[in-house]
Amino acid sequence: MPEISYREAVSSALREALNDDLRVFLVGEDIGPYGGAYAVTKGFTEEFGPDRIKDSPLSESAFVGAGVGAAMGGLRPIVELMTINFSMLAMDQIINHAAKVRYMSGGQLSAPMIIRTVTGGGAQVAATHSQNFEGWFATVPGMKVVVPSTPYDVLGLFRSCREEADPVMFVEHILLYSSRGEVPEGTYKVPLGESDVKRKGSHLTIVSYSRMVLLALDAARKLSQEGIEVEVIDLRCLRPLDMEPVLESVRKTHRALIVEEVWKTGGFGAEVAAQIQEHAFDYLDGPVARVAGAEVPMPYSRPLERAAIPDSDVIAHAVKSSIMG
Amino acid sequence: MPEISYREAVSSALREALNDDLRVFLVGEDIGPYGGAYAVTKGFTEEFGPDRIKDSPLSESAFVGAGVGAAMGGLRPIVELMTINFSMLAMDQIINHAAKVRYMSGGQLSAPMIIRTVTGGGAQVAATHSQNFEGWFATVPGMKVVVPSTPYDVLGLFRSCREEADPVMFVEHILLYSSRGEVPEGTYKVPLGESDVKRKGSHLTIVSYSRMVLLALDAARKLSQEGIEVEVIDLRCLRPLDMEPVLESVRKTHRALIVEEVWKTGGFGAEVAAQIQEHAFDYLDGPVARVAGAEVPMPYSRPLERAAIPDSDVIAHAVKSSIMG
Amino acid sequence: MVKVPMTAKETLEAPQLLELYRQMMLIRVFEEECARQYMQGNIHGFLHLYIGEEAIAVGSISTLRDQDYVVTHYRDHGHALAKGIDSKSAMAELFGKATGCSRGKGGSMHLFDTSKNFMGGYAIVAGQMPVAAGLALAAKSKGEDRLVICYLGDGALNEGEFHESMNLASIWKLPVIYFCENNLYGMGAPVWDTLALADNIYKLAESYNMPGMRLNGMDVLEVREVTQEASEHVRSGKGPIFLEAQTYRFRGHSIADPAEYRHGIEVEDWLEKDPIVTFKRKLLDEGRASEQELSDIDGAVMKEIEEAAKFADDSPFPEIDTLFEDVYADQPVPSNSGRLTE
Amino acid sequence: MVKVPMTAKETLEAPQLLELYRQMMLIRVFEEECARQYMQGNIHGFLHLYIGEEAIAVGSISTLRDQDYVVTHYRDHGHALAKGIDSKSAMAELFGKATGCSRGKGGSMHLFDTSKNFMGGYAIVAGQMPVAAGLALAAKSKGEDRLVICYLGDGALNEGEFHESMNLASIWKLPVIYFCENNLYGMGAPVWDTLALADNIYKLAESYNMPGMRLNGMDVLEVREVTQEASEHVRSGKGPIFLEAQTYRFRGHSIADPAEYRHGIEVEDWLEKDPIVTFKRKLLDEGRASEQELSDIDGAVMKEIEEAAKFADDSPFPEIDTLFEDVYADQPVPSNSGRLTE
Ligand SMILES: Cc1ncc(C[n+]2csc(CCOP(=O)(O)OP(=O)(O)O)c2C)c(N)n1
Ligand SMILES: Cc1ncc(C[n+]2csc(CCOP(=O)(O)OP(=O)(O)O)c2C)c(N)n1
Ligand SMILES: [Mg+2]
Ligand SMILES: [Mg+2]
Repeated sequence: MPEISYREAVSSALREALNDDLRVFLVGEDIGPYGGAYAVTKGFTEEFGPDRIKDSPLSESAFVGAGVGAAMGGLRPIVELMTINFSMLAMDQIINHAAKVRYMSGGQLSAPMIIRTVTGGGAQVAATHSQNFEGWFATVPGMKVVVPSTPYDVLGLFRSCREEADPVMFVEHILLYSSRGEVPEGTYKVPLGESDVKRKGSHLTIVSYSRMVLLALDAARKLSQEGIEVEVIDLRCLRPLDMEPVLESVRKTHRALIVEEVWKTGGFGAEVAAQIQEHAFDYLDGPVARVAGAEVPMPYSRPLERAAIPDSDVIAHAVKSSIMG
Repeated sequence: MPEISYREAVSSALREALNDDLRVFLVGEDIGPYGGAYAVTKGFTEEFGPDRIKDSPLSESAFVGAGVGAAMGGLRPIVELMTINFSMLAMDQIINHAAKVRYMSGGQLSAPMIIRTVTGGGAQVAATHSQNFEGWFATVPGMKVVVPSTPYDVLGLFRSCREEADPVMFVEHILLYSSRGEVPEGTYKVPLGESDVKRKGSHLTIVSYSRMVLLALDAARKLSQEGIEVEVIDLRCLRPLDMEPVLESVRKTHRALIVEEVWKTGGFGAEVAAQIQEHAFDYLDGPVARVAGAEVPMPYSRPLERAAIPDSDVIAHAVKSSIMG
Repeated sequence: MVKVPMTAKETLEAPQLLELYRQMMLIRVFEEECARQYMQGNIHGFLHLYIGEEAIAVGSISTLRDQDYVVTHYRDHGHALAKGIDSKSAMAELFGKATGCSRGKGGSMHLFDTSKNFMGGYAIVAGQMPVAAGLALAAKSKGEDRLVICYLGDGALNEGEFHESMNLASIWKLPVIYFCENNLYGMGAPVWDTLALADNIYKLAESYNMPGMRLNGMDVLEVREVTQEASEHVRSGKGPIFLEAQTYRFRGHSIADPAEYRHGIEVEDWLEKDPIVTFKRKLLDEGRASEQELSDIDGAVMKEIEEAAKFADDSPFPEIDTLFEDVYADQPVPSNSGRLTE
Repeated sequence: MVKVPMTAKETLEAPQLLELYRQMMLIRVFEEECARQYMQGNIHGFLHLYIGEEAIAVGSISTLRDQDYVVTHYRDHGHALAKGIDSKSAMAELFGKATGCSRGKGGSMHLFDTSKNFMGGYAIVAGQMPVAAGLALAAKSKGEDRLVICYLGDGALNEGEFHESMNLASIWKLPVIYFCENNLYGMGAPVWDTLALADNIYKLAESYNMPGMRLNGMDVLEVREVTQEASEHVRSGKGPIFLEAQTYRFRGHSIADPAEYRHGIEVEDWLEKDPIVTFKRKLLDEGRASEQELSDIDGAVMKEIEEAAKFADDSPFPEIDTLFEDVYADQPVPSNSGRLTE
C-alpha cells in the first residue's frame, strides 16, 4: 500500500470531492492562490478555478453562514475555518443555524456541509491559537464531529462525510499534517460512528482521538516492552459516538484511561469516562482515569508548552498508575 | 427572614454593586429604559443615569469586548448578554480575550468583569433560544462560572463575584425569576467554589445546579414519602468546582445521580460523574447515573418541549432505578 | 447609486390592486387573531406582530416570482403569508400543532415552507443574512433564474453579521436584496441611540460599493415599485442591493411589551399612516375599488382566518416520539448523485 | 469630514527628526534580527515582521503621551518598540524566556507592557477593536486625560467586529483612534478581492458618522501630522476617528510565507518607498542631518539589538511551575475599594 501524508490525504479527499460532484465547492480564508494556511489546497485554484475554490474575506460568520445557505440551496459546500480557534467567530452560524435548520423547519431543510478545521496545540502559537473545541461541537444535536488521526482515516471518513445529509465538522490536527501512513488504492470508506481498535491489548484500554492516538500508541509500544499490553481505541468520531468497541474492550481489560489534548475539566473524555462507568461498571477494577491538557491558556514558551500537552511518557505513567491502582 | 424573588435578588445585587462602587457600570441590550428583557433593571436608568446603565446596540461581540477593555482600564463592568444563546456571537471576546488576557500578558493585565446571562429552556421559545451553554464556559481556564438556583445564592454569590479579579459568567435561569426564597438581612456572602448541600439524605446523592436543583428537591420530597432519602447537592459554581461535599456525600450514600438540563452528551454532568468515580470509586455501589435534556434542538410545541426537559418525575424515576440497580 | 424615490408611478389593474389590499388585510387579521389566541393561551413563547408593516411584505413579495427565495427574521408572519404560506398551517404552527408548517417545532419565529420557497424565519438577529447570501450563491452557481430577498430589522444593522454579509454579497456579486425594515426601534432601543448613521440607513450600502435606496414602507405601491427596480438590478447580474423601508410597528416589540418607551404623539403620527387604511382610502378616492368590493374582501379574509384558527385548534399536538425526528436525516445521500443542472 | 491630506507641514527640530529615524531603524534592525533568530531556531511559532511599515508606528506613537494607550494586532513589534517597550524584554519574549515582557507566555503576537501603557498585541483579527473601545470607555468614564490608539490591518476591515466596534465607539463618542495599516494584503488575499470598498477604505468611516482620513504610511512626517490632527479631534471630546495609512509589508505575511502571490513589479515599486531610506535621503538632502550622525545612530541601534539578542539568549526559560501562574489572580480584590478618581 502506498504511504502518504495526512496533508496529502486531506488534499486527495478534497480533490475527489471536487472531481466527483459539481455541487461541491470550497470556501475559506486563503485557500485559493495562497494554498491554505497548511498548504492543503495548494494548486487547487489552477485546477478547479476560483469559482469552486472561493477565497473568502476574513469574516468567519458570513462565510460559514453562506455555506449553510448554499447547502440549503442544493450545493455541497466544504468550508474551511483556518483553525478551530476562529470558530469562536462563527459559533452562531454553526450552532444556531447549520445544526438547527433541519429541526426548526420540521425536516423541510437541511445544511449538508462539511466544515473543515484545524485543532490543537504544540506549534508554539500561544493561547488564542492552540485550542481544542471539537468536544463542544460534539455536544450539539444536529451536528456531527469527525476527528481523524491517520491518513487512512482522513480519506475514508471524508468520503463518508460527503454522503451525510447533515453538517459535519471535520477536525484535523495541526501537528499531524506531516505524519504518514498507508492508504489502500480504491475508494474505501470509513463510516461515521465506528470507533477503531488501533492496537490490541489485554491490560488496559486507552480511549483517545486525533493526535493523542499516536502518542497513546507510542506509549503502548513502550509499555509492551515492560510486559504491559494496552489496547488503544481511536474514537474517530465524537458524534455519532460509538462506545461499543470501548465497552467491549473494557469488559476484557477491566481498566480504562482516556487520553485527550483539551483541558481536562469538561473535556469530551469526561463523557467517555461517564459512559464507561455507566455501561461497564461491574467490569471495572478501578476508576476510569483521564490524561488531558493542563488547565491553562496555552503558553508560548517551548518548555511551558511541552509541559502543558500530554506526551507518551505521561500517558505511560498514567497507565501504570492505573494498573498499580 | 424576608422572602424575595430571584428577580429581586438579581436586581438588589446589581443595585448594591452600583451603589457601593463607582467603577461599576451595567451594559447590555435594552437594560435601560426598557428595563431588561426580564425586567431585572427596571427603573435603573432613572436611579443611576444612562452613563452607568448603558444601553448597547445589538452587537454582542463589541459590547462584551468593550467590557473586557473597560475592566482592563480599571472599571468593573457588569455586562448583560440577554440570553446565553446570544453568547455565541460574543464567544471570541469571552474565550480568547476576557479569559486569556491575564495569562498572555504574564499577569500584567486582567479583565475583572461579570457577564450576566440567562440560560435554559421551558419558555417555549424554541431551538435558538432555549440552550444551556454554561458548561462550555466552565471548561475554560481563566473563566469562572456561577449558576445560582435560589435568591439566597444569587445575592450571596453575586457579592463574591464582585470581589473577583477575573471574569465571571453569572448565569441565571429563565424560569427561576419568579421563584421565591428567604434571604437574610445584611450583606452575607456565598464564596465561589462552595457546593451546597440543599437537602440531607442517606440513600443517594443528587448533584445538580441551576433550576434543576429545585426539581431535584421536589423529587426528593416525593421520594421521602416513599421512604427514600435523597441528598441534594447544588454545585452553585461550575468553575471553580467544589467536589468535596459531593465526594463526602457519595462516601456516605454510595450512589450518585447527576441532574442537569443541557443535552446529555458532553454535558457538564459528565465531568461530575467522571470525577465521582475517579475519587470515590470504592464507595460506589453502582454507576453514577445522569438525567439530562433530550438530545434535540428545543422544539416549540408545548408537549414536545415538556418531553425534552427533565421534570421531577423523571428524576424520581431515575433515583429509583439507580437504587434498585 | 443611492437614491430616494419619491412617488410610485406604476399602473396596476384593479384586480392586482385588490389583491394587494387582500394580502395586507390577511396579515392584519391574522396578526390580530394571533394576539387574541395568545391571550387565550393557545399560543406561547415569543410573539412578534407585523401590524403596521404589512405594506412591506406585500408590496415587495408581490413583485417576486414563485422560484424566488424569501428569508426573514423572527417577525416573519407577514412575509410568510405574502409568499403564499397557507394561513392554516401558519396558525397551526403557532399553536404548536403537528399540522403546523414546521411540524410544531419552529413556532412563531421559525416558519418555513420550502414548497413556497419561503426559506424561513430566523430568530438570531442578523443571523439570516449570511444564510441568504448562501442561498443566493447557490442560485447563482447553479445558474438558476432566481433571486433572494432577505428582510432584516434596523436592530440587525448593528450586528457584525450585517457588515460581513453585505461585503460578501457585494464582492461575490450575489443575487440578493437585503431589505431593511426600519421601524425605528430594536426592542425598546430607538435607532437614533444605537446606530451612528440612523438618519441615513440606506447609505450604509456605500461602504459595500452597493446601491442603496430608501422608500416609504407605508405605501404598498411605492414598495412594489422600488422592489421591482431593485430586482431588475439584481436579476441583471449586477450584484446585491440594499433597501431601507421606513415603517413602524403599531404594537410593542412582542406581545409582552407595552411599548411604554414610545411617545404617544409619535405613535399617533404613525397610526395615521396605516398602510391599509391609506391604501383603502386611495383606492376609494381614485375610484379603483368600491366599498362593497373591499368589504367583501374583508369578509373573506376574516372567514379565512377564523377557519385557520379553527383548523389550528382542532389539529392534534405532535406525537411525543416526533421529538427525536428531524435532528438528522435518516438516510445518507449518495455523494455522487449531484449535478448542477438536473 | 473625510479628507486626504497631501503634504506634511509640521516643522521639527533636528533631535526630534533623528529620534524618528532612530526608532524606525530600531524596529527595522530588531525585525531583521528576529528573522535571523527564527532561522537559528531561537524563535518559534508565528513571526510577523513589520519591515516596511515602520513609519506608521513611529510617526503616530511619537505624537502620543505616555499615558495614552496603544492596542494592536499580532504584527506588534513595531508598535511595542515605538511605545518604549525595552528591546531586551521584547526579544526575550520572542525567545520564550522568563525575562520576556509577557514572561514568555505571550510570544511574538502577544507583547504587553502596561508600564508603558502598551496594552497588548492581539492575535484574533479585529479582536483588539472592542477591547480598545473598552479602554477608551474606561478613560472617558474616569475622566482621565488619555486616548487610545488601536491599530488594525486591512484584513480586519472585513470582520464583523470592525463594524460593531466602529459603531459603538461612535455612538458613545469614545476617545479612540482606529488606525488601519492598509498594506494591501491580508495573508495572501489582496484587499481588492476581499473588500468591496478597497479603493476608499478611509470612507468606511462615513457609515459610522465618523471622520476618516487617508495618509501615506511610508512618510513618517505625514503620519505624525495626521495623527496629531486626529488626536486633537479625539482629545477635544468629539469622539473617535478613523485613519487609513497606505503601506506595504516588505516580507511575507509571516516568516514562513515566501509571498509568491505578489508581483515583482509591485514589490519593487514599494521598496522604492522604503520609509527609512526615503526619510534618510530627505534628512540628508535638506541638510537636517549628516551621514555621520545617521551612521552613529545605526551603530547604536545595532549594538542595542545585539545586546537584546544576547540578553534573550542568556536569559533562563520560565520555571515549569510558572505554567499555572497567571491563570487567575491569587487574591480576591475588595469590592468596595474602587473610586473613580484615586
Ligand atoms: C443576536 C441577538 N441578540 C439579541 C436578540 C434579542 N432580540 C430579539 S428581537 C430584538 C430587536 C431587534 O430589532 P430589529 O432588528 O429592529 O427588528 P424589529 O423587532 O424592530 O422588527 C432583540 C434585541 C436576538 N434575538 N438575537
Ligand atoms: C479571526 C481570525 N481569522 C483568521 C486569522 C488568521 N490570520 C492571521 S493574520 C491574517 C491576515 C490579516 O491581515 P491584515 O489584517 O491585513 O493584517 P496584516 O497581516 O496585513 O498586517 C489572518 C487571516 C486570525 N488570526 N483571526
Ligand atoms: Mg426595528
Ligand atoms: Mg494587511
